[in-house]
Amino acid sequence: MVAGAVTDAVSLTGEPAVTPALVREHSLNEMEYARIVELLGRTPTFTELGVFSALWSEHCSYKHSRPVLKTFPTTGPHVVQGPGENAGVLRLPEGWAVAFKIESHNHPSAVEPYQGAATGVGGILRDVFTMGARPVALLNSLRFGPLEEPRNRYLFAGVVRGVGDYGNCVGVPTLGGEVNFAPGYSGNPLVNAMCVGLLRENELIRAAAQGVGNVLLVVGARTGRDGIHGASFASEELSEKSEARRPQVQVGDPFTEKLLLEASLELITSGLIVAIQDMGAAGLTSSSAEMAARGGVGVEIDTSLVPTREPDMTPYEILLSESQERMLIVAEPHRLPEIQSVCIRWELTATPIGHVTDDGVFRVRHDGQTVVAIPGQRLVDDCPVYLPEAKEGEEARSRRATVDPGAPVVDLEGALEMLLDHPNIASKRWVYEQYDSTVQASTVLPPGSDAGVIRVPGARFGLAMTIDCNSRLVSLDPYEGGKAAVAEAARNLACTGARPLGLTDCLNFGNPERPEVFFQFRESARGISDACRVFGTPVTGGNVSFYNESPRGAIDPTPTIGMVGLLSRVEDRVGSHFDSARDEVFIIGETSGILGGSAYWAEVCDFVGGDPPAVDLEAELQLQRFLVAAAEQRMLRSAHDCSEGGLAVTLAEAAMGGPYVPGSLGACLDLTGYAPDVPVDGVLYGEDGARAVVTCAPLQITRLIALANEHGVPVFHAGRVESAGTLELQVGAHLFSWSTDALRRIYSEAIPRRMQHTAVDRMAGE
Amino acid sequence: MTFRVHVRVMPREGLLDPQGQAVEHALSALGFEEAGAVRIGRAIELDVAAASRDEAETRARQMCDKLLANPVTEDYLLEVEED
Amino acid sequence: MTFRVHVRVMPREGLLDPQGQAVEHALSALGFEEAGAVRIGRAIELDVAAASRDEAETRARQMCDKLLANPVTEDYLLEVEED
Amino acid sequence: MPRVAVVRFPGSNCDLDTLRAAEGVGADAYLVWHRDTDLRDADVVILPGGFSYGDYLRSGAIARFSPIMQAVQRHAAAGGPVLGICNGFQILCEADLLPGALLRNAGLSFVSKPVDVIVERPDTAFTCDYDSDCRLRLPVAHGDGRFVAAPDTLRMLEAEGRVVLRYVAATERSPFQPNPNGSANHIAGICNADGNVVGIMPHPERAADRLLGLTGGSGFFTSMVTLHQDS
Ligand SMILES: Nc1ncnc2c1ncn2[C@@H]1O[C@H](COP(=O)(O)OP(=O)(O)O)[C@@H](O)[C@H]1O
Ligand SMILES: [Mg+2]
Repeated sequence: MVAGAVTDAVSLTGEPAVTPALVREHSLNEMEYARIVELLGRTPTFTELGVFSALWSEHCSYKHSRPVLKTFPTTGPHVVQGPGENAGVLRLPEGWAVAFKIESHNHPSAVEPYQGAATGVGGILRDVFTMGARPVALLNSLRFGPLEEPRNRYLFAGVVRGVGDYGNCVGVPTLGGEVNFAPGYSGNPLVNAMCVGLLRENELIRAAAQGVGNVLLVVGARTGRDGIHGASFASEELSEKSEARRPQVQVGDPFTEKLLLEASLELITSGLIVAIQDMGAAGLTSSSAEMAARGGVGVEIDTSLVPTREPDMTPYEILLSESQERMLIVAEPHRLPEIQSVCIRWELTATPIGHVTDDGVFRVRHDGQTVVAIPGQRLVDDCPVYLPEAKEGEEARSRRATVDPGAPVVDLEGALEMLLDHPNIASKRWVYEQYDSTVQASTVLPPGSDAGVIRVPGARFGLAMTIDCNSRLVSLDPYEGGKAAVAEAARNLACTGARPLGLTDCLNFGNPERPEVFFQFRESARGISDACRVFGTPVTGGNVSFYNESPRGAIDPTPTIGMVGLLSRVEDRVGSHFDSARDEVFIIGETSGILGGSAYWAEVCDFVGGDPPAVDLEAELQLQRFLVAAAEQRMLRSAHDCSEGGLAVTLAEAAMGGPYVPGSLGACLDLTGYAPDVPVDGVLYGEDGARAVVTCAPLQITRLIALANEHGVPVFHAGRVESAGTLELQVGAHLFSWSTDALRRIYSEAIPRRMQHTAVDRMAGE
Repeated sequence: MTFRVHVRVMPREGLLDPQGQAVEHALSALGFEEAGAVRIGRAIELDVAAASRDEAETRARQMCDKLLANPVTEDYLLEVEED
Repeated sequence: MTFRVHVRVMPREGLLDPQGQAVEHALSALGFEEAGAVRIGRAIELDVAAASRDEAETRARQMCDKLLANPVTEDYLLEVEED
Repeated sequence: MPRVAVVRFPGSNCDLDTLRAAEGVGADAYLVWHRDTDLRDADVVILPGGFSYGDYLRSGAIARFSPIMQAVQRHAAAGGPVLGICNGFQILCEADLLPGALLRNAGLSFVSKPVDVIVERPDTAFTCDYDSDCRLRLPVAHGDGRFVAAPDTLRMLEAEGRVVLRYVAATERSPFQPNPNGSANHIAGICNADGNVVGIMPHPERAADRLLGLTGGSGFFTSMVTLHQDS
C-alpha cells in the first residue's frame, strides 16, 4: 500500500525525469525501486535517486554480506568499539587504546593505480583519525597478475608508488604488508590498506550526530566532480563497459590530509566538536546520512553552501562527489569561532552547510528548493538484504581432489632456489624501501620481519601488527583457508613475542550473486569466526569488496586479515632472522608433509591444487602461547613462522638474515629424527600450520625444551647456527647444502630483476 | 631531418591539481594576487628524427599516447619545431 | 585583462636528468628509436591579470625568478597568450 | 642547557621526533610555528624533516617564504647554529643558506633504508661529539635527496672541507650501494662557510635509541649540548 508522501521534494529544472531506464542506470533493481517509492510515498526526485543508488550500493549497504558478517565474534573484555564505527578500538595498558581498520581500493586502482592506491591510503587514515586516534602505522596487502605481463608491472609499480607517496607525505610509517601475484588478479588487482592509530581511551569520539540545532560543517578540500558514483562503480564487475562509466578519477592531496589530521585531532582533544566523520565512498551523502542514523536524528543540508571546485555543480553532484580530504563535523553553534580559528591555523576552511533536526528526515535544499526529503533511519535500515545461494564450484572441488600434481621441474635442492626466486616468496624490499618505515621514530621492527612492532613513547608496552591471507588455500578450501589466514596472522604476531588482540578483515571476492563465489565468502567467513573464537581475538571491523571480476573471471577469494597484538614490554620483541653463530635451532610444531595447496606444487610442479592441511586451531593457540611466554622470559634469539614454501624457505630466510646485515649466517641441521615417516619433499616444502623455527643461546636449551613441554607444543632440536654461510640440512639419507649468500642474491634480486624496466610499461605521473 | 618536439602534459580539466593549488596559494602570499587558475604538469622536450614535420608529429603523438601521457588523468599538447 | 601564461621550467643543460633518461630508454624499448635528447621539466600554466601583455610578462617573469624556477638548477621559458 | 627551537611547518612530520631527541639529551627544546616571527631566544634552530608544503613544486620551495625564515636567516647570519634535516636541508638550500639543490633521486623512487655515512667535519655545532672520519649508520627516507651544485661550487665545498657527511659503503660484503640517491661526490650533508649552518639528508633523530636498532644519530644532539657547555 502506498501511503501519502512523507514530505515533498522536487527535481530541479533540467534534471532528467526518473524513468525505469534511469533507475537501471543507477544500479537499482525493480524490487529496490518499488521499495523506494513505497518508503517515500511518491516518485523519488532525481537527486533522491542518486542518494538511494549510492547508499543502497553494495559498497555502502553490505546488502549481500550483512547476515554473514553478523556471525563474527565482536566482543571481548578489551573491546572498546566493535564494528559500526569508522574504526574498531581495543584497550591497551596505561590508558591507551588502539584504533585500526582496513579498507579496499581495488576498482579505482585498476583504473589509475597511482591515484587509486594513494586515495585508498588517504581514506583509511581518515577512518582512524576521525576516532580521535593519531595514525602510527600503515600496512597494505596487494595482489596483481603475474609480473611477466607489462600491464601487471605497470599496476604494481604505480600502486606501490601511490601507497608510498601518500603515507610518506603524511608522515605515517608503513610497518608491513603483503604482495602476491597470481593469474586470477590480472585485470583486477587488489589494494587493501590498513591503518593503526593510538589514542587515550578517554579521548575516543564516535561519529553520531547529536543535539538538535547543532551545526554541520564541511572541513577540508573543496568538492569537485570526482568519483561521482564511485560507490556504485565499486559494486559492479570491471568490463569494457566500465571504461565508459568510469567516474572521474579522484586525485589525492596528502598535504591537505596532513592538515586535516592535525586539525581534526586538535578539535577532538580540545572538546570543541560533537562528532566527526570522513567523507569516503558516496561522499557527503553517506557521511551525513550515516551520522544522522547513528544519532537517531534528522539533518538538513543546503548544498549551495558547500564550497565547490567548479562552478554550477548540481545538488546531485555535490551529494555524490567523492572528492578526497574532506570531513563532516557536528558542533554546537557557539563553538564555531573557536573551530574556525583552529582550522584557519591549519590553512583549512570550515563551512557551515546545515544542521541537526528533530524530525528524523534526511533533507537537502539547494537554492531554496527541497531536493531530497527521505526518512533518514529508513534510508539506512530499509535497504534490502540478500542471502544468495551458495554452492561449491566444480573446479575447486576437482582441484582439491587431485593427489598427483605431476613431476617437479627441478630437484629438491633446486626447488628452494626456484621458490626463493618467485615474487610471492622473494624479498619485498623493492616495495618497502619505497615506504618510509621509520618516521615517527618509533619503529622497533620494520618491514622484513614476521610482524611490524612499534613502541609508544612514554609507555612500556609495544604494539605488533600484521596483514595476511593465503588466497590459494582459500580458493581450494574456503573454510580452512579462512582459518589459515587468521592463524597465520596470529602466528606472525606471536613470533615477535606479541599476544594477538583482535582483527579487522577485508573480504575481497567476485560477484556474490554467483553461488560458487558466495560459497567462498560464507565459508571463509565461517573459518575466520571459528579461528577468532578459539584465539579470543574479536573482529572489530572490516570491509567487504565484491564484484572483483574482469572479463577473465573472478579473482581468487581473498579474505585479508589485519591483526594487532600486544607486547607487555616492548624490549622483549623478537626478530625473525638468526642472530648469532652458535645459537641453537629448534623446530616447534609437527609436519604432516601434506603438499596440497603448497607453493611447491604450484611453482615447482606447476599445479595449483590438492587438499591443503587442515588447520589445527588448538595447536595454533598453544604455539602462540609458547612463543609469547618464551619471548617474555627472554629465551629467544629469533623466531620465524612457517608459511608459504614450508620449512626449507623458513630456514633459508632465517639464515640469510635481515635486509641490511653485512652477510648471511648459515646453519648445520639434522632433521632425520624430526618427521621420520614423512617423505623428504613434504618435510622441506609442506605447509602445515602451527610451526615456527626458533633459536636460543646454548645456555637456554633446557629451559626452552621445558617451556615447550609445559605448553604442550612439539619441539625438535635441529642443530645450530653457523657463521659460515652454508645451510646444511640432513634429512635421513639426503644431505642438502646451499650457499646462503647465493640464496640471498636470488631472494633479493627476484623482484627488482623483473621490475627493471617499468618505465617501458608506462611512465605514470611525475 | 631532426625536429625538436615540445610536449606539455597537463592534468585533465576538472581533476584536482594539488600542486597547482599550492603554488597559487604561495604566489598570492608572495603578493602576486593577479595570478590565478594555476595548473602544473610536465614539460617534455625531445628530438625526433623524421623525413617530414608531419611524420615527426605523428610519431610524437604515438609516443604520447603510448608512454608520455597518462590518458586517464592527463591531456597533452604538441609543438614541433624544425631544428 | 587576463592573460594565459605558459611556463616551461627545464633542468639546466649539463645537469643529469634521470627522468629524461628513463623515458628515452623506454621510448627506444617501445620501438621509438628515432627519439633522442629527451629532457623532462615542469609545465606551469596560469592566468595573470594585467593592463598589458608586457606587464603580464614582466610579472610572470618575477614569479618565475622568485618561486617557479630554481636558478641553481633550472631555466625557464615564458609564453604569454591573450585570453 | 641550550634552547633548541624546532620549526614546525604545516607539513613537517619529523618535528616531534626531533623535539623528543633533543629533549632526550636534556636540551630545552620547543616547537616554533612557521608563522611566528620570533625564535624565542633560541641557541640552536632545527628545521625538521617532512613535506613542509606538500613539497609541491620543489621540496622546500614554498617553505622558504614562511615568516619564521627571516628570523632563521638572522640567527644564521649572527653565527647561530642551524641544522636542517632532510626537508630542512632542502629548505636551507632553497633559502640560499646553503649552496646547491636537492633533486629527485637518481633511481626516481623514494628511498627508505639505513645507509652508512662518515663524518668528515667533526667541528660543527652538531658533529663535535664525533671523531673525525667515524662511520655512522643512519636511516634515510626521501624522494629528493640528490645533491647537485655547479662544478665550481662543488670544488669549493671540497676544498674548504664543507662536506659534513658522505655516503660510504659499509664493508666489503656490504649490501648497500654507497650512494642511495646519486648525490654529487656522495655528499650526504654540507655546511656553510662559517660552519654554523648544516644540512643533512639522513635522519639522526630516528637513530638515537637502542630500541630502534640504531644509535649513531645521538651525537648530533649531544654535540649541541657539548658546544653549549663549552661556550
Ligand atoms: N568484513 C567485515 N567484518 C566486520 N565488520 C565489517 C566488515 N565489513 C564492514 N564492517 C563494518 O561495517 C561498518 C561499515 O563499513 P564501511 O562502510 O566500510 O565503513 P566506512 O564508512 O568507514 O567505509 C564498519 O564499522 C565496518 O567495520
Ligand atoms: Mg569511514
